[in-house]
Amino acid sequence: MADLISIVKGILESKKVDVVVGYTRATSPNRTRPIVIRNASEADALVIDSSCLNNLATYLTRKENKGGKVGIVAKGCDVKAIVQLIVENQIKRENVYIIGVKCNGVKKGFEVEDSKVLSEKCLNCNVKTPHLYDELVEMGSDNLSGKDEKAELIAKLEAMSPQERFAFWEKEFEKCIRCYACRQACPLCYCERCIADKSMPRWVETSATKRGNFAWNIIRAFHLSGRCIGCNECERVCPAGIPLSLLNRKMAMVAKSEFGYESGMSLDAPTLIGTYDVKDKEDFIK
Amino acid sequence: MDIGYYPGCSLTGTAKEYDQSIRRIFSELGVNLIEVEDWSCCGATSAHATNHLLSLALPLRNINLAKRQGLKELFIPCAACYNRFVVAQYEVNRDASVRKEIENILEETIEADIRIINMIEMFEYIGKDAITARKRKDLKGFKVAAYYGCLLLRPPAVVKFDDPEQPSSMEEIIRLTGAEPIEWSFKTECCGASHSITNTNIVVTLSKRIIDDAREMGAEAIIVACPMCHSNLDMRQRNIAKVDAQHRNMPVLYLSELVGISMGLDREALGLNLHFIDTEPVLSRFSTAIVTKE
Amino acid sequence: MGDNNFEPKIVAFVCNWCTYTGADLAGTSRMKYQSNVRMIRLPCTGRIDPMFIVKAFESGADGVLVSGCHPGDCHYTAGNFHARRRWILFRQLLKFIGIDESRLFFSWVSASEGKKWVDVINEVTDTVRKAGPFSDYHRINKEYTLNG
Amino acid sequence: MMRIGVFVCHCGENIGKTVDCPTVAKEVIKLPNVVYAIDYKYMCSDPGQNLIKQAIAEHKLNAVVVASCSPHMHEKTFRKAVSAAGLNPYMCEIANIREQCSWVHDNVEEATKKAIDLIRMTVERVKFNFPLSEIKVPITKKALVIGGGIAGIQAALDIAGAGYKVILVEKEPSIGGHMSQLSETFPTLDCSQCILTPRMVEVYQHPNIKLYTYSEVESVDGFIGNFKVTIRKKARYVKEDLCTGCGLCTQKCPIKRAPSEFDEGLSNRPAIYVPFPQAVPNIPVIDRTVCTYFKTGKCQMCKKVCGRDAIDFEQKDTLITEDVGAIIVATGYKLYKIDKKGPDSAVKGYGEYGYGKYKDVIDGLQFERLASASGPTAGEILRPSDRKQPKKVVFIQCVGSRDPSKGFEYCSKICCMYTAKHAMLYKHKVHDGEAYVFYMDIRAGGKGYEEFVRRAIEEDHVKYIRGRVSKVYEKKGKLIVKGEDTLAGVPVEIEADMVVLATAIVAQPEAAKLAQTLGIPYDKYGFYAEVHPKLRPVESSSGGIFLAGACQAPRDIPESVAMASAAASKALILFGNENLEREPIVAKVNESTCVGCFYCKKVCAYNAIEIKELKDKKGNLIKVVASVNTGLCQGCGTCNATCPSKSIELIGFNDEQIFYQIKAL
Repeated sequence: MADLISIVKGILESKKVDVVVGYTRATSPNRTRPIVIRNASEADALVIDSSCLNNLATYLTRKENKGGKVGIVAKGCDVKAIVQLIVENQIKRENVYIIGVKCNGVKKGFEVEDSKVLSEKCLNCNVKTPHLYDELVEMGSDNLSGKDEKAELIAKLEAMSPQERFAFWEKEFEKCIRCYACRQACPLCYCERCIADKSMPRWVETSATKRGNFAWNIIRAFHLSGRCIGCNECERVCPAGIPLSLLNRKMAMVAKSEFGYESGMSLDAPTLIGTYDVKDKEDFIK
Repeated sequence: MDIGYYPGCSLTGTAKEYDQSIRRIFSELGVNLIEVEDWSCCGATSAHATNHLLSLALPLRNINLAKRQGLKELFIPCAACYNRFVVAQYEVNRDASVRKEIENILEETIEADIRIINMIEMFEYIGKDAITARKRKDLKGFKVAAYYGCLLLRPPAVVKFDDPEQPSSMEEIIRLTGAEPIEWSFKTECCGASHSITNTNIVVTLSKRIIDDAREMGAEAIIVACPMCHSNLDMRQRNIAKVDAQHRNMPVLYLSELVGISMGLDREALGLNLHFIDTEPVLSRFSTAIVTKE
Repeated sequence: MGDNNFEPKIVAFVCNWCTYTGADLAGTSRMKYQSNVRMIRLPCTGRIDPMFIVKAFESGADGVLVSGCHPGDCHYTAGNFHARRRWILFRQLLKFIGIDESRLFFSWVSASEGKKWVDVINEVTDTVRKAGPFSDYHRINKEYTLNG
Repeated sequence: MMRIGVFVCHCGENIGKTVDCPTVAKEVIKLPNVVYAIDYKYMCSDPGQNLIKQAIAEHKLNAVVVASCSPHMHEKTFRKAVSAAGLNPYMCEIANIREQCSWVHDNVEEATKKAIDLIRMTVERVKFNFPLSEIKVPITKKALVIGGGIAGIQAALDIAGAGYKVILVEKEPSIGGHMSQLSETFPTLDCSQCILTPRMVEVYQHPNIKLYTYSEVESVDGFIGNFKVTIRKKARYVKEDLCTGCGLCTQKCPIKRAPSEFDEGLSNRPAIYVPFPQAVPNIPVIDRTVCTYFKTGKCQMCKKVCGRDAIDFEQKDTLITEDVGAIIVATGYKLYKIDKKGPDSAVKGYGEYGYGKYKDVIDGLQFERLASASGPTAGEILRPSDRKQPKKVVFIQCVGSRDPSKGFEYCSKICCMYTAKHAMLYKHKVHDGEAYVFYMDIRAGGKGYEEFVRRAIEEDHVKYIRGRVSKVYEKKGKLIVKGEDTLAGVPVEIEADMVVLATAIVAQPEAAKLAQTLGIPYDKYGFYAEVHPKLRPVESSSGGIFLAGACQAPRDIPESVAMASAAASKALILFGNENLEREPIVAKVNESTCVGCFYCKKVCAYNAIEIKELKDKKGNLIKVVASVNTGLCQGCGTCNATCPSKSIELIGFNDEQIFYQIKAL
């Protein structure tokens, strides 16, 4: 398996790509941050380890990148986002050079101290080796482990009465300050003008009222239904600490159980919304 | 294999041989019939004509007993009992208010999801291969008429068993024994059972037509799966002979007896000695052989 | 639940070709049903946006009904199939958030099913009436957050 | 500044009785932007419409809400009135306070409150209406007729006669349909084939008609005026251009015993066959399910004897596309086959009549073949089992019809007449025979129909017994028919030699599938639905698709022919226009916010979404966006609901209109 830095240097020098998006060490040694490499000489700054949390696919749809060829360092989960972006006509396969990372899981959150807690998104990972790549590099293992608290919470919520669930979400959504960091970090929130910013009519109230917050969080979760690839970036970046992944995961579970569908897995599979089966379940329709 | 068993009153009296032959052949086939403890009347005789709620409460009481015994299937050989049980199940599953009323009467909740199995279904359930495997005597050349009567097939929307006008499932079981079912027109005709006591003349007329047609079409015996059919066709032949000097006796066998004969079982053990019409004239050619399991 | 005089506010989003025509038929046949439902006519169930449902609750609805052509009968070939898939997802999402089957209803009512429309309306109205005012949503419609 | 007028119609008592219209008018004038409100007895009447026109002028209204009956009733009327007063017609909206308010509620207070709510919601909506103009679409002046029975033949000849091209598609090897199987027709007893075959030949020779037999409609795209139809031409294994119809192949074919479809199984045909001598086209077809060559790879007798080398075992199905402007569906009916019901058949009844079990229990079409001079018995009435002349025949009506418990609820309509005809034909041919008819009621509405039935009873002495038959069984070579004479109140038993069942008329087994291909509604039995049972009986609810004959409901020949001519005239009315004016309810893309995810394209059933590249002045690509082909868009709005950023909206039902309508709840 080739070395990450030499691969990046190679593709930049051979002009296979114009830029490479990857990770570099942040100020704290236990953290990484995204970096854009334009020249082969800058490639030495790249690192790959279990603190590479970010889903860099979100940079692929940035305006400044459009048209150019981009190399990207991508874990399996990130590749799912790339696949989904290709399926949704946002990027072209030939314009992205995927440096896939064989990943053994990343750390939960950015800790200043060295942590051994595995991120929740890695617990049920089915793409430790990415399912689509141009080059493959290895990350190495830190023997991380973690507990799936969210799965337990989903089950707990499902067992509640509707009123209790409503109360739970009312409390969570109340924290929302409508900074839209969730939207910004999401690789699949690529709309140029989000429905939340549409003013004629204003479907989603802009100020952080309870009503507006409900509308925003409902529509965010719905627009990601059957599309969200479960990188949990929205939840990670939420300054208010709203457990957004609960909604995304619940909808992924519905997609799986109702339609046997999993997003971001195949370039050829039809999308969930936009297609139908005459046999779709309709036991809830009178 | 354990299966719940509800004999019903006929099988302890007039249709004793039906019960006897069933217990004999299923023990031979390795089926353990578990009788419902403390079973009571199903209401087939008069309840369904006099009190609708009672007619539903009675079978449902027995279903609840069976459920409590942990039974998942309930084999009911008597077609009349079978009919009452499936009708009761149908009614409470269809109408929540009826269910509530019955629950008030029984003072317990109803769990009507037990599977009710009639005589023919029972053979289908244990598998045709099992029956063939136990066959000791081929009844080849024995021409019989399969008679379904009314209760096994009607009302079709409720019992959901075979074609109500042109049924064929009993014939398939008969063929396993080697016997040859004839094609005839009175498989589902009324034998007049409801008037058996009150207006015997009607029964005589109706039963005669059935027996006559079976004979005309070449049958040597009539096969039934219902104690009511049996008592009418078997017992009333004496009355038929009174009005029709030409009448010749036609043996009437239970399906279980026929299968028992093909298994080579003892005729007395099958209860064949309890019939009004002697079965020996048609059965003597399949010589007796006693096979004991014990 | 509480108020005996409670009359629910219900919105129905219906397609023009089947359910709206079916509802017209109920009228032409002089059938009677409860008066709580306010209809909004759309060309097709395919046009019924999940945002409509959210907006209806924001506007004080206690219940929402969505109704269109039976599968295979869509005037626009497949609008109802796309709608159905959308509803499967959206309904589960709302349920998870605490908006359950006593608030949100779906039906297929064809142009000839005037009677069914009457039954659906009465059933929906009774269910919502029994569930009471959607006080949870009414409350969030009024309250500001700490940050708002 | 929006100036809205609200017009509240009493519709006589229809609305006025339950909705307090004057109060409604007084309440709605308080609504913002409503500058005028009035109630009136009949808003759709001339004075009512004038009221609207005057108010528009006097109060400088720029939008109108009419609270009246369903928009399906009078939306067009009021939009026209508004237009006459100089307003754009699409500035008028209807609040339905009749069908969905006054007629369905009893309580005046509740209905009045609801009416005010509905008007308020409509007022809020109309504030976001804007002027629209109709879309013009060119019309393809060519028709597709599906089904080559008498209805399809008539429709094709009418349209072709008016000078337009017609594509006629028939799934069987020959046109003619059920009418070609009939012996004589009621009530005149003229020979069916004698009147039909000239029409069939005319179709074949007509320069404006293109005939596809042994073909089926595979798919239909597009819309009124502009359909694109794909036709599957099934492999005949005979080259139509070479075959002369000499018939040598059919004579030499060693397979002789395949049941003849045309004779309803009463005779046999070879593996290569022409369904009947007068078939159009007179070109055989190979039934590959029985052909020795297809089964074993050997034989090829037909190929050997064909002087023109017209046999082609390698022939494949071909797909043909045709552009048409109108479609006439004339796919006809089938008879309910008691013995051939599938496990999922909705109808299970009538096994007790022994059809399929006793050879001499036959259905109506089989009797037609027995009575037909071209039939298997050359018109002699001989029963199928032993080819003897039956001396006693029982006809049983309503087998499956008018029977909600075992059959269908509807009346099959033609059986009373054809049973009378059958009994009559039988009596004419077997003078010493006895004919019995079991009936429920005799339904002989039609010109000369009642007289015809009377003739059967009075002149031909057919014995009519009012009552149902409970069972038919065989005894000593006789069919015993057990039934009841309800007029005499006695059970009856007839020893018959043959029994003829008037089995129910049912929809074609593939009717629902074709309906879904065409996008037209059908009822629970599979009969196609007309838009209006009285006033628009031959139009489906899909524009440009018309119905003729028994595919819509049981129909006799004169009715089928009348429907066919009516459907043809509907197509011709369409063809009389150069362009079609369509409602401007189409989707529109906001190119500045569209990100080109094309979910709209995925959900569009009409392929109306196209990919458009936005370029700057130098020709550099800025971005790729969706674009709507307004000729194809049908205005369902599924794209609008699917678009996450709402960058595509349905004009006429756009987000703002619906948003404010909901908000006004």
